[in-house]
Amino acid sequence: MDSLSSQEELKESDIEKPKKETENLNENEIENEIEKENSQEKPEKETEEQKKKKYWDRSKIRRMRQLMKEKRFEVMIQAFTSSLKRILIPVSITMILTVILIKTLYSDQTMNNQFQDVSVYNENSSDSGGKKFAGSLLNALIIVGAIVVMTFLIVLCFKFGCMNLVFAYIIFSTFIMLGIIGAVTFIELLVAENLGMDWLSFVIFMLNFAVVGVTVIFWKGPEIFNKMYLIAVSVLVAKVFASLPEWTAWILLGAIAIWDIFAVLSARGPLKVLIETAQQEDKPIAGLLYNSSLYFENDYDNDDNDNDDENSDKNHESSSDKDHKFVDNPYSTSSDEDNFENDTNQPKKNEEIENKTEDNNETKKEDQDDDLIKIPKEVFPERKKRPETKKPEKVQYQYQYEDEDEGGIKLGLGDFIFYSVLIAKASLNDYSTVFTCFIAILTGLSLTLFFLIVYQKALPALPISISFGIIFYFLTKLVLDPFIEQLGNSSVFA
Amino acid sequence: MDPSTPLTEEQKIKVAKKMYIAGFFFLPWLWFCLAIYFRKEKNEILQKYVKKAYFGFFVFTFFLLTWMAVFLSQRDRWGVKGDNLSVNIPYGDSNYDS
Amino acid sequence: MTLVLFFGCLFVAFSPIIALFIFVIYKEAKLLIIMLAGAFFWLLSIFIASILWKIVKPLQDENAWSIAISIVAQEGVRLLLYKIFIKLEANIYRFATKQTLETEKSYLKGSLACGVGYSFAYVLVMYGSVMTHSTGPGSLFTSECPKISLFIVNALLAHNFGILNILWTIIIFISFKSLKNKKENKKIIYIFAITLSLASHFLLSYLTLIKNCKVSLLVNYLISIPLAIIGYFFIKKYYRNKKDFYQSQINETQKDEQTIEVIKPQENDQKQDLTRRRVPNDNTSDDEPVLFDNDIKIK
Amino acid sequence: MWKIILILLLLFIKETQTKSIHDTIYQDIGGFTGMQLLNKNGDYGGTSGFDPLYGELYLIEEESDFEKLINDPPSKKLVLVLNAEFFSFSKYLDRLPNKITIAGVILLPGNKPGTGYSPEMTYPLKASSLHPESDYEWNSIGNGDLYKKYFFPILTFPLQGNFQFIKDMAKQNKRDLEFFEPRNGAVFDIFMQANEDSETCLRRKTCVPIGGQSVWGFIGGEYNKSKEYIMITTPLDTRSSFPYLSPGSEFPSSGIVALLSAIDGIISFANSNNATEFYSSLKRQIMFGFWDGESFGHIGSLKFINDVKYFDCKEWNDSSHSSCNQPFRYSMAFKDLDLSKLTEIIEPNQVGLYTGNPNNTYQSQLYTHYEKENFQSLVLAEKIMMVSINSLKIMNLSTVEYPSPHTPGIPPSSSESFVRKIKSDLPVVVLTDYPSQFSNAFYSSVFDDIFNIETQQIAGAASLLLRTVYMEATGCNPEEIPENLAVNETFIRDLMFCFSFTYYCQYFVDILGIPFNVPSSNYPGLFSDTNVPIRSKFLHDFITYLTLVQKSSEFPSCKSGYDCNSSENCIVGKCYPRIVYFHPSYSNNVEYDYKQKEYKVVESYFPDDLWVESDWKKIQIQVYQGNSKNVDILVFCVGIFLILLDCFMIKFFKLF
Repeated sequence: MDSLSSQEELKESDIEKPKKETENLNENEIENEIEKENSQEKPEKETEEQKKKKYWDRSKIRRMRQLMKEKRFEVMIQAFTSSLKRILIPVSITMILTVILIKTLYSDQTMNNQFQDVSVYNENSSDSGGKKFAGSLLNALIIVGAIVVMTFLIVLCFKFGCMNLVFAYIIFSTFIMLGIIGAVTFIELLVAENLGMDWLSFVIFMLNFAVVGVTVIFWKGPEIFNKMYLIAVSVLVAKVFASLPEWTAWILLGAIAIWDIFAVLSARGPLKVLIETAQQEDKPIAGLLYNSSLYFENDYDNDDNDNDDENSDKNHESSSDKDHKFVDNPYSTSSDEDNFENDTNQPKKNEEIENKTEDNNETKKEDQDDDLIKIPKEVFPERKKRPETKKPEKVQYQYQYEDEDEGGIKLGLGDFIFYSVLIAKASLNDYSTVFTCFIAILTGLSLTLFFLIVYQKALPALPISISFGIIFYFLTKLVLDPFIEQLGNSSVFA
Repeated sequence: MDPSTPLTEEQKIKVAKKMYIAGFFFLPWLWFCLAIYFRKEKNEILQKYVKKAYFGFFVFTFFLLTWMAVFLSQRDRWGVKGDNLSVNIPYGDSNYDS
Repeated sequence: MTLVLFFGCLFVAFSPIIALFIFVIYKEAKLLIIMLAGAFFWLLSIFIASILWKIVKPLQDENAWSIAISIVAQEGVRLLLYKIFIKLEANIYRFATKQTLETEKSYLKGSLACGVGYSFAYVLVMYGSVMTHSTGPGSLFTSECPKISLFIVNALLAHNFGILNILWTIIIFISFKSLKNKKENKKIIYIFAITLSLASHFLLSYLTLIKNCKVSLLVNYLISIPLAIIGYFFIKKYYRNKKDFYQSQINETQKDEQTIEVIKPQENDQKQDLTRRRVPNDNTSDDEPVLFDNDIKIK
Repeated sequence: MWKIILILLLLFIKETQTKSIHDTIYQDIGGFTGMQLLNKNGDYGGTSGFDPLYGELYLIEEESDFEKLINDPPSKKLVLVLNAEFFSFSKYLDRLPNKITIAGVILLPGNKPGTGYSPEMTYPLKASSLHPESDYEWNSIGNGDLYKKYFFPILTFPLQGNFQFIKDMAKQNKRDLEFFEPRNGAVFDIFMQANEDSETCLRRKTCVPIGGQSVWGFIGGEYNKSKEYIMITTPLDTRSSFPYLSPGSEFPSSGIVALLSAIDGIISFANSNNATEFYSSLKRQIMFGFWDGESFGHIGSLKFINDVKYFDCKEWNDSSHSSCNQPFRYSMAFKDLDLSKLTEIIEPNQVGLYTGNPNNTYQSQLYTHYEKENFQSLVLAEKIMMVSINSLKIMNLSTVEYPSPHTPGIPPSSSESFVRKIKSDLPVVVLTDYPSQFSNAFYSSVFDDIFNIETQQIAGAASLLLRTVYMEATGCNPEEIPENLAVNETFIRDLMFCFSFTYYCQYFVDILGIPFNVPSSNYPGLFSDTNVPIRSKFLHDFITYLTLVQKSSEFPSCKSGYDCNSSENCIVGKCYPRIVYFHPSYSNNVEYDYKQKEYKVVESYFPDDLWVESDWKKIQIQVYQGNSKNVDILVFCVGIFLILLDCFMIKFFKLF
């Protein structure tokens, strides 16, 4: 532990404070400093003072560089945490709502499988384990197959440019889902609460619900409505999937997770293909797959939810956005004369710029994708993208400002749905199961995001969370509950 | 297609008009949505729409609620008609108080 | 239990966690995630314990064994959590030239978040699962204490253990960190703190075996209140020390800067104040030599 | 890796299921609850809400408790634990102030209300009686509690049940407790799903018609169309506030047993001589009928008459037209019956109560109720009196008197239906033990139990009936009735035990072969074509057995009904031919539609007010120990305080 330039440190530490101007100022000064120094460098013999001075300057530069790294890392951490917070909250809301719904509907009466007619194997408890496994594996594979086919169809449609078809299909299916599943759920709620209702009001309710839902999701509407409806959609779908029989549901979850890995990571994965084609001939596919990314737009340009945490996020965000101008600077400056940097691949300026534009496209495309988390690369510039020469400030600003509404991390609606399915299945058991699965899923999500930060590429969000969830579910059901039961009955705390 | 993209004034007015007209097809919730969407707007045309939408929403809701109240209280007396009109016939006595 | 009692017990059991969450954790996203990690790791520990309990049949009928397993598992996982946490913390401040008050602060806050997560999971699983079974107006009375409902007793105990878990986590974290620190001269205190926290955990858990609820409650609180106070002052002292330490360093630096100023060649003012802010001070630095080597190598 | 192995291991470990906390808190108590019954005019009886009702137990042992409850009503919900004498709405429960919210009523059996208690009307079944206009009060103490609607469930226990612990729990609440002492309470989860009236609930499929199976046949078995026949009959059922616990020993069990032992007497007399010849020698055949569901508007007898007169089968079961599918009749024997050949009806009804004066040797007393403006009835009553006078030397035969002149005519009884629907001058006599008004203080109430009746009285009635029937059937003079024509008193005592205490008795076990360990209940129950109430089954099998037991060697043996052909019944291991018939007894205003599997309300010649019983999802009554309200509130405040305290500490003693 030492105490070098503590004031300095203290200033760096409170990074959100609007101290940026002065620091930028320092930047420029230091650059001047450096240039001066270079100009001064002559093979002539130096005086003590010159030596000393030189040394001071070096150390100054060095300190600046470290300052940069530090800041960049802090930017990363902040962007990570704030965007993660902005993901965790809606995910938690969705899961909690699902649990409440399931507990209300199926606390006393058992849920009837709503896939009875379509599923090839209807599980009944008398069957042997093997038969159950085989049958439900078949069911799960059929459902996953359907998903796979749909994804490929969408990709094909996209390749051959009949996107309107896809739009029509998606809007229609959303309307049907909100209308029909919503109505069924509503009736189940009425039955569960033993309430009366007449058809007239019922139809009016459902019509309003569905129409406004589609309007808000696909056309125009207040941000808050949009969010609520996206949550509602995932809760409804989760409820339907939760009605699958035990084994089928778990196997389906596993299969979906695996398919997710394939689709996002493998070179031939349809989602990857989708993104790549979208990049090659840049077709606008905004709005595809419900714009689920809308959640995680950085919230400081929507006026609908302005509570404290949003504001704090805003601070994080804006600061980070301010910062990465500040981040790119030192490299551009320092790499002029500091040729001792170990990695030395140096793309041309224009190439670099088109890299960036491509990135923009990419971010634009990828957030339509259903099953992956991604982050705009601008927030965390990769080392190899470092420009060789210092580029004018203008360009930088320009980039930031067009990046601004791309900020944050984007999570597909599919992930929401399948997390909720898992939680719904858990909530058919004890509350302890719900809690453990909840923690498991959130932790898995955070881990995924962490890897995202590390690897800086699009990742599937399901596998880690789902596997955690499944393991925790069975552990809780098999070992934890009896254990806790025994301790709790005799009021023992350990 | 994208709710988040910012709109120009005349686009906003178009949207408001469409939503307002659509609201007449038994869509009070859409009116409410419209009112919330443009509630912060300065433009007085939009403001007019917002006011109208609020008015329509509350009037419609009022009538709907009165109808529901009447139905729920009179359901049993209407006999077969009442049953055919119900989505769900609750068990037991409707005016039960414990 | 009735709804009123339910919420009463809920508030009693979770009050410290709720308060800390609202006033400290929720304000910083980072802490939120650390808390999540804490909860996750506690679950891991209890899973390990219960798996052992399940597999080794003889443990099942004797509560004393169950307690032993679960405590050992919890403390072990707490240590593991510390290891991971310290690594992450180090990574975050890898680029930081030096340890500062801020890093200390964030370390303390982080450990607090860990503790809150840990005790949140603890209370929710140990007490919440009991509470959710108790819908309806009735509540559970044992033959040993026919007057006080078991739910209330458990709520008080849960409140107690919740607070203690937070304290234990923080204390153990800072103690281990200080033990790692070579410059630390009063190591014995930290060793004592660790042993005390472990011992108190064992002691209090075994005291809950007392069937008579009044006695067990009384004893638990009599032991844990002084412990809590000690722990509080321990942490406060630790923080004070650090603060003074850094304060003194700051003063030193300012002195150095004066001296440097004297020998520095005068140039334009702008540069002067620039240098005044940026001037280094080598002899007190730990990692400065490294940079020096680096620098020399490059030359 | 090792973790995975552990998980794999776990999959093979059985789950250790510890007793959940919920089960340790709540303790199920048995007992019989009041049901929600409906008719065309409304719904009666108690129910809990859609959510369970719960409250603290409050014991009412003597008047002072009740006064205390009225004077300072507690603010919390109560479950009243009543001694018998306080179980009366008009007298007690209706007097409670409105601010007392009752969550339920538990009636402790044992001692009975001294003043008597009858929840029926003062003129039971007035609507379907012969004198709908008369304002006479047969049942003067009747307070009509059966026709009340109340929003809390009621519960009681059979005498042999275990209910002492509830009284103890209630006692614990009674002594005034300290601030924090726990209270005992009870949860009632019994939600009756029907509402409005029977037509509504039948339409909504939330109720099922009440009904059972009547039992009828001819003594000896053969029915000769050419011959006239007399009918001895009695109702088979009663009701009470707790339908499935209606011991009804004075009414109807005494009548049933008297009739049954009379039948037994005749059959054994016939068997002692040459049976077939005896039966054929009879001038008039003897028909017997036990009509079920009579307490619900005489639906048993009315259904029978209706079917005999107007029954038409929509879909036959077989070509021989021996049974019908739609509407379902197992046997069509009733179609052969010629009602015009019915000459007279004698009905023993409420004959069990001790009426003679206790000091001298036991002398039972009976009264012959007859229709005032029907001369033939008077003649029949005359004959019965002659019988009793002429056979005084017979042990324990009842002396007979005329009822008081104030009575409008015959009391509520099955015979009324026949008089109303066949011919108004049909000679009818109803034998009872009361001259003017019911001397039974517990008519159709839960207290009408086995301690309410006197076996010798029934024996007297039975032997009088027996001798009268013999005289009427053979047409001999009262003097010529043989001496050895008598009934067996122990037989009557055992049967009374069976019919009004528990079905777990010698005769039922022997005849039915299956031990039903349930307290006897004379509630007809829900109607179903396929299964038969225990009482009816016993009567059917027992009479068949008595008639044919002599010739049992001629019949093939069997294990169950499947071993016999369609016209036979398997009774005590033998396939006996069917000589006694069931007849479904349910409302004439409802028909079961086999296509839609639902009951339909239909028009009928004999309208009645369509009694139905409501459906329910579950019936669960539990007792528990709970905190007093004070403790709940205290803990809540403590919780709030703790949260505030913690916030305060964090804000002001802040560490960092």
